[in-house]
Amino acid sequence: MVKVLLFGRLADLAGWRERDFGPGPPSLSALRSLVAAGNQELAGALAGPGVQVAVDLDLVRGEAILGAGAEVAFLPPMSGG
Amino acid sequence: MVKVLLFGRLADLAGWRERDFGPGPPSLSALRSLVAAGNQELAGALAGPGVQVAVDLDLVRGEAILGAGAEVAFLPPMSGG
Amino acid sequence: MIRLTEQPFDPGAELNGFCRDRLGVGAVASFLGIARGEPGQASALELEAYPLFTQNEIAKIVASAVDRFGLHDVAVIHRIGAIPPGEAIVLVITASAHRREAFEACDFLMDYLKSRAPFWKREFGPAGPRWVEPTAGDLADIARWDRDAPRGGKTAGAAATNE
Amino acid sequence: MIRLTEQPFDPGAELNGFCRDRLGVGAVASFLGIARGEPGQASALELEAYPLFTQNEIAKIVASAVDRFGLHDVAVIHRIGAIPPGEAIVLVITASAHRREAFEACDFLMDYLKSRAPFWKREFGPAGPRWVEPTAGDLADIARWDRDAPRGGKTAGAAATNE
Repeated sequence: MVKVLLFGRLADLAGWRERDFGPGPPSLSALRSLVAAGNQELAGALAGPGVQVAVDLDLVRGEAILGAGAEVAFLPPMSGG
Repeated sequence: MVKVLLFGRLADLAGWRERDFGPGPPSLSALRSLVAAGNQELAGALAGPGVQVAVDLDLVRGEAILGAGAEVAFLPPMSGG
Repeated sequence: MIRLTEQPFDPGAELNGFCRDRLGVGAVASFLGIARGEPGQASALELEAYPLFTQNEIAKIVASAVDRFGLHDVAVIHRIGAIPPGEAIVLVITASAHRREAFEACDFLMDYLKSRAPFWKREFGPAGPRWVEPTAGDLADIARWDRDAPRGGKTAGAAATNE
Repeated sequence: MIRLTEQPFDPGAELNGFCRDRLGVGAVASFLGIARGEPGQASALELEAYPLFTQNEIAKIVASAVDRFGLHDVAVIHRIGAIPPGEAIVLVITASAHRREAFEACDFLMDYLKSRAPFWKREFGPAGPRWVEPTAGDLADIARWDRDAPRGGKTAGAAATNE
């Protein structure tokens, strides 16, 4: 089981902010396909520039192998302050 | 009568901060000599770099003719904040 | 100190609390961001965070600022959730011995928060809600610091007993 | 608002008062200078002003900063007289639509106060009292602004509803 979190406009496009995927997608790319399944707009946004991914609170670049119980967050371009 | 104000280390060197000079020195250079009379150290300091003069709350450069009742302030290098 | 809060905070009280008993600190710079908007508007903007991650990432940048600018201390207070017009969004306070470092660190931290800190901001303007992304100006602002060599401690000394 | 005061002032209360009801202002920068010194020391420094002249001269510079940086408002509160360690000496607050202008104006005003505003400052250090004059660093700091072209309004725009 992997917990997925979406933020900002990604959550708007998906219609959810947090969802569990199981029994356990082995890789980030596989997970990304599952998250965007049937939602072309979300698929495009997830692959878009400036979207970062954090696995268990650490930013990762490129591919990653996901452990059981991993928390994966998709982070669109950030702006605070 | 002209009112003279000294600030910072100029007041320390003179031993006073405010004094009236009369009946009325006509020019700034004449007044400067009166102010420093008998005090070499003060004379040097008044002529030193960075000492500015305000007449009636306006900075003046070089010579100035003083009206009756003028307020003349000698201002050593400034530092606030 | 780094704090994310869904409740309004009191900038003046935070500033005073930060400054209490700082006999060795001469210089305190601060920046306060306020939600702009129309009177009567329920909320000017809404800020989302990924709380633990956001806190961690800000902590890393604060640590780098302390090191780079030789700071005595830093406070970052950032509001999340819906923010009505006129209320404080963010307060950054930096303390150092001399003013140049306090100013630069505060400026740097705000540039970071604007374009690289994990927040997602939705504004409620006349044209409806929109997600805000860093502007070209924001990106240029933060890029200044990537380019520059560290500056902390490099400026000429100020007077001994106060900043 | 420009105020010279022989009494201690409350920086947090000043900041909050300054920010009240500013729906159009997104950015508030501030600088607070605190008297450094040893605990128990009666006074860290003593500041003398030529009150009316000092007030006038600061007002001129504040007006030029408002113009140059496009500020909404400015507050300068400057303590005079004897100042114990840990108490506030100076507070400068600048308000503008965007952060860059608020920061730069605050920085500029502090550089001015340090080296060109009509104050005379005596420090009470371990070696006895001494009159402080602007340091080489202070003079270099203020010279930056003589060199630079006006910058107000020249930076890239920030988001619409907050700074």
